[in-house]
Amino acid sequence: MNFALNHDPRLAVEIAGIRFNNPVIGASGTFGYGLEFAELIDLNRLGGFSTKGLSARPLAGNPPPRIVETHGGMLNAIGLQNIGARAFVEDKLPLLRRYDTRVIANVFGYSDEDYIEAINILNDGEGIAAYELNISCPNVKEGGIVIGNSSVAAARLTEKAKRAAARPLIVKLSPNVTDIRELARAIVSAGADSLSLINTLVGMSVDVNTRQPRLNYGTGGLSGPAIKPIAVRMVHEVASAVNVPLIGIGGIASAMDALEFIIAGATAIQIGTANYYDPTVTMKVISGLSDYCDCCGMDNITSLIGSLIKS
Amino acid sequence: MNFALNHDPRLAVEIAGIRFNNPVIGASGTFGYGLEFAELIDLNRLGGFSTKGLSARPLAGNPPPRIVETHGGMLNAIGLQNIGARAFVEDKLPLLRRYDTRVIANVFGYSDEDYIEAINILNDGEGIAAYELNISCPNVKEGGIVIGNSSVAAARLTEKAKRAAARPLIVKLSPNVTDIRELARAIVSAGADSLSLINTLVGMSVDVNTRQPRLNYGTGGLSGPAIKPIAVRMVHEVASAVNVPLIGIGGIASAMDALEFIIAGATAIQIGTANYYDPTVTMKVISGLSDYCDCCGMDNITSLIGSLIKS
Amino acid sequence: MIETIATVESNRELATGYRHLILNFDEEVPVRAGQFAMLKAHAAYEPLLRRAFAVYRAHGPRQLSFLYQVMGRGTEALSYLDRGGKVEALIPLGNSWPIENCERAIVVAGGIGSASVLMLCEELARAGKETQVFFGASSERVAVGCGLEDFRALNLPLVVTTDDGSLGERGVVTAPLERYLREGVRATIHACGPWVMMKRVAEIAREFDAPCFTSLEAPMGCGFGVCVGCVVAVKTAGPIGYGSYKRVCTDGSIFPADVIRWEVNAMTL
Amino acid sequence: MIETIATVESNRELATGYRHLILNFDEEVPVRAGQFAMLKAHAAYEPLLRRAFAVYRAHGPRQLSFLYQVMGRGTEALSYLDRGGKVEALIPLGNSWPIENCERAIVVAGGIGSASVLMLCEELARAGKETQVFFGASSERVAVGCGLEDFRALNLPLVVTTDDGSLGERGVVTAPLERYLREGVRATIHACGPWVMMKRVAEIAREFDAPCFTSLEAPMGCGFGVCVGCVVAVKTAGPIGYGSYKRVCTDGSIFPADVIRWEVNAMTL
Ligand SMILES: Cc1cc2nc3c(=O)[nH]c(=O)nc-3n(C[C@H](O)[C@H](O)[C@H](O)COP(=O)(O)OP(=O)(O)OC[C@H]3O[C@@H](n4cnc5c(N)ncnc54)[C@H](O)[C@@H]3O)c2cc1C
Ligand SMILES: Cc1cc2nc3c(=O)[nH]c(=O)nc-3n(C[C@H](O)[C@H](O)[C@H](O)COP(=O)(O)OP(=O)(O)OC[C@H]3O[C@@H](n4cnc5c(N)ncnc54)[C@H](O)[C@@H]3O)c2cc1C
Ligand SMILES: Cc1cc2nc3c(=O)[nH]c(=O)nc-3n(C[C@H](O)[C@H](O)[C@H](O)COP(=O)(O)O)c2cc1C
Ligand SMILES: Cc1cc2nc3c(=O)[nH]c(=O)nc-3n(C[C@H](O)[C@H](O)[C@H](O)COP(=O)(O)O)c2cc1C
Ligand code: FES
Ligand code: FES
Repeated sequence: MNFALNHDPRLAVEIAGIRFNNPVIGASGTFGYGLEFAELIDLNRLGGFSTKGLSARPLAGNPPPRIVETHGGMLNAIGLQNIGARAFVEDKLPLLRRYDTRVIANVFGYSDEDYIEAINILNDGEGIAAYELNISCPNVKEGGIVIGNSSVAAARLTEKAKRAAARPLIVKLSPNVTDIRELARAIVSAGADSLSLINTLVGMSVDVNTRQPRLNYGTGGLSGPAIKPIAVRMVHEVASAVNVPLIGIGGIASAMDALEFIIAGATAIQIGTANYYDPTVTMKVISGLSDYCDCCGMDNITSLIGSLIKS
Repeated sequence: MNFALNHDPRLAVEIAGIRFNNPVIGASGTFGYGLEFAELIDLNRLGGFSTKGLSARPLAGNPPPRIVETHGGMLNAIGLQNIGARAFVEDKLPLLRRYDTRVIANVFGYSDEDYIEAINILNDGEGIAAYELNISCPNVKEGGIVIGNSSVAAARLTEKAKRAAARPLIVKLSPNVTDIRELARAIVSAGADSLSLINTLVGMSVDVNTRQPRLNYGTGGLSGPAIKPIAVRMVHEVASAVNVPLIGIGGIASAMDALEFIIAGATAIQIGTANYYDPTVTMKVISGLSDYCDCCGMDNITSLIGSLIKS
Repeated sequence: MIETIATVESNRELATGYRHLILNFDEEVPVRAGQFAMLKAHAAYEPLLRRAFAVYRAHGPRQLSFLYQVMGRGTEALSYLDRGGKVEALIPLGNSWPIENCERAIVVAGGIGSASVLMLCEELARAGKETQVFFGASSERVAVGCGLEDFRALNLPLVVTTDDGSLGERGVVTAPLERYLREGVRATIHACGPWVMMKRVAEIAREFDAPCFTSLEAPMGCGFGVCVGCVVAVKTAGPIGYGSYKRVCTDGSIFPADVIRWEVNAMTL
Repeated sequence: MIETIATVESNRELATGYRHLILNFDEEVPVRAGQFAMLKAHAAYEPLLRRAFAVYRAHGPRQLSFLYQVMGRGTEALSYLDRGGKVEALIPLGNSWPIENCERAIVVAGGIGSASVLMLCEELARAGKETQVFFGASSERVAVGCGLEDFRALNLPLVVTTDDGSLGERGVVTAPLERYLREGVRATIHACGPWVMMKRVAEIAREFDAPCFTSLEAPMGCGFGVCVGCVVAVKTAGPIGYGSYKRVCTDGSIFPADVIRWEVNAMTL
């Protein structure tokens, strides 16, 4: 199949050897398994998407309520409910192969072994462009510590995952750390081909009437426009600390938002929460980026990456 | 003078031996030196306020632009412009003594010595109820590290400050850390009488047209409703880690917001950014808390502190 | 499923805090009784998320209406809309009321849950199925706000209850339902209302083993199945595992009452 | 300084993107020429911060008007307001134009900066001071949006310039100003407009050493002096230190042009 005509060549970007038709990627957990959007947008126009976190075995997820809206964002504690890596390979991938978009398999586990097991299952799948290691999900900490918040644990897992992975490895960073540069360096030294950031910030909302947390799990991950300034700052910090391509994530809802991340140092961006309240937002952002290239007479968006001018 | 009639006895709280007529306190940097609000609200009804960060010597602050609004909040990089501890003691305190409200002196320095020097100057002042150590200002890091992000440095400074301070010592925590409980424990062991949290989260906003950061300083501190869920979560975490009274801060703009923090574990709360866009918000929150006591037939708001029910 | 921007025909207040929103769509929107839409005042910065509303009525292929209660920020934003105003809409969503194999029907509406069953009543009437309606509200004002007049206009047997007795029978709507079934009537129950009401309806249905369908509510992030935030706990053979939670938006919003684990409430309230 | 909720009398569009907002206040609001207010559409969740707007005109002790350009989220929210709508207002703020010791006056308005000088012109006329007005805009449309008709109605000597020449002299407003001073006129300059324009006006004033006052803009957090976010860099004897930055909201918004360090722009744009 040839969809080339759909694409604006000025928007093409490459991450770890993978060519994305444009830098706009659906964020994990907000894009289902991609197919849910087939009715809403032209998946062939989409740069790519990251699947809901896939684990070796299907997961039940947390009891409800799982989400609550806050000012400028939302808290979620889904708990990684997912069909499992095997079902994804067998039931979803065949349907996804019909589309010209990059499928990133977002991988999750409770232990290093879980991650490796999931990767091994996914290695059999055809049509996966890369893996995104979700070591930063705040809603499933086992034994109190989130792997992604410890450089040592994160590097160890990255090394194992890299060895097991038959495809480029993107590691997704947690923003809930004191120094994200240190974390990034450790993960890149351990072999990550690319970093995506940020995952959600841990938050809590209390129902004053019941005096209970609004989420059954207690705490949840904060996402949406509210966290954008924190995400842009972290992308900028990490861009100066490592030399692998970055995927910027956090509150993006427009082409202007996407450009902030690219200028700050991101090669591509992921759109999460905005897909919920504006299901066609990815298409709007892609068009917006083309318009921007028109205005500035730019022949390649890559010339904008990390172009921030400091005073 | 006797203002007792103004106060709802059910709202009185105590922190480190200081009685606040109610738990509503103006946050540092958003309440000037208090007097600016005399025209707008009845300062005698206010529980208290924390001054703009005071340093041993007056500070110029950062070049403009210093603020930019974001979704649900704002970024600021004021750079601690202030009249200095001496001028505060001589020019502001005499006027403030006319009011029946608790004055908290927010103290800032670039080195441990600076802090101690400022505290020594303030010790001479009459009418200061307590000190609030701002070790978490993200806009003035010297040598790249923010004291407040390191448990060791924070504990060391707290110990020195406690020794110098002629008044109760409140230490203000930085939210830009991996584990705020560990930081809180270290600071309390070092002698802090109370903790206030949170200060702003480090963020950045980029002007896509100029490709420069919107703030001259580059990064800034994120405040406002956007950060409330993160602040509530951190107050809840710290409440379970230490046993000194906590002052909750972060995005509070209503009595309901204040109650979320109190239920999560705060004895009192500070209102910051909301004072800008709703100058009488402190009065509204105080009335709202009284209304809440009426509804629930509560005779003391303190019975609500840390009353979160976990599922 | 259509993603579009609809135009407000009218947004009339039926009673304080309750409004009837009529929207015009550029294209035909085929909806079945019980389906819903995700709506948001166009270009509103806050709140971000759209809100779920059952389709109350189809006035024509391109004109649909919604009945809503002003709860918080989202419905407040909708309440400010005037004729000509714009509304972002994703529609139609969710499954619909199954009426094929029901001989005789009972419809139970609690509060604003009424919005989800008016079209059902119309369909049942059209299909000529004997139908008994139980309509509960906290007061006469709320009953009016929840579309009482439209239900009366159906000319179906209708029992009204109010918590304060200001209209009809005083008490909860499940009381007359229970008496009705005790009389030995065999019928399929269709219920929509507050969680506690539906929980009780489910108990009653089990007691009289009457088939029972309920339309559930949950806070919704997307409305089309991708956030997995709107789940309810369902009964499964084994221990908790994948399949223990179903999405209200795409697996529902209508579920057989006996598959729901009513002790696990999806809402904080 | 009064914190209140005003009611919209009218909110008419003078030209695309430019509106005249007339507000009614419950109490008398004493304002002097050049003062401003912090305004926000009532109960709007976003944006949070109020926006600064010069008082354009005093129609009566309780009725004031504002002239504004729709720039972004805040002014957009204001543009949606209709008669009867509510506006949160903190007013009056800042200092005012000093006209006492000026014999002869020059008023330079650039774009929407005009909003800050109409009352000044009225005052100067009332005080019988000889006044020359220079009114610059990017086009005729913008000139109309910036209140050109109101300035014409003052019957003061008025020179209009537009960047595209669609009205009056083609070019920047500082050109005729310069010619005027070159003719040897000694007068006090009062200017409000874009930073670049005021910077140039300041240079010209220095060249002809004419007293010059400028009303500055800066992003404002509070408008009453507590956030210290709205500063501009001012000239000081020593090196950068306390006093090197002044607040536009309370130390200004009007400053003598020669105290400002024009190379340090307060705005990102
Ligand atoms: C499938 C479905 C169909 C619905 N149909 C209708 C309808 O036809 N008419 C109608 O008035 N309402 C309907 N609702 C409920 C409606 O979605 C909520 O009232 C609305 O989301 C409240 O939004 P808000 O911003 O006004 O209030 P918020 O500020 O979001 O919340 C205010 C209060 O309402 C609660 N709440 C939040 N979300 C929901 C929710 N999804 N359901 C119930 N309570 C909630 C919150 O916990 C809070 O206590 C439906 C809900 C679902 C899931
Ligand atoms: C003392 C004073 C008086 C003013 N008087 C008027 C007036 O009478 N009429 C009028 O139309 N405008 C006036 N302004 C400018 C007005 O405040 C801004 O246009 C407004 O804040 C823009 O808000 P927004 O939300 O619409 O745009 P935003 O979304 O906040 O910003 C849109 C664009 O405007 C820029 N901007 C943001 N804040 C300001 C600001 N304070 N000044 C200039 N640009 C800004 C941003 O950088 C951005 O590029 C005045 C400003 C000051 C400081
Ligand atoms: C409901 C929900 C579920 C999510 N699930 C995942 C997940 O399974 N794996 C993952 O790596 N990130 C997950 N995320 C995080 C997002 O991919 C993204 O990093 C975050 O939401 C910030 O981007 P945003 O502000 O655009 O939403 C989830 C986010 C939300 C809101
Ligand atoms: C413009 C501005 C200046 C501030 N200056 C100080 C300061 O000098 N010292 C300090 O401890 N905190 C300072 N803060 C942080 C606030 O006190 C508060 O911790 C933070 O804004 C979060 O609360 P909020 O969301 O209610 O604003 C400042 C905040 C803002 C917005
Ligand atoms: S609302 Fe998102 S999955 Fe149901
Ligand atoms: S706007 Fe806050 S000090 Fe000037």
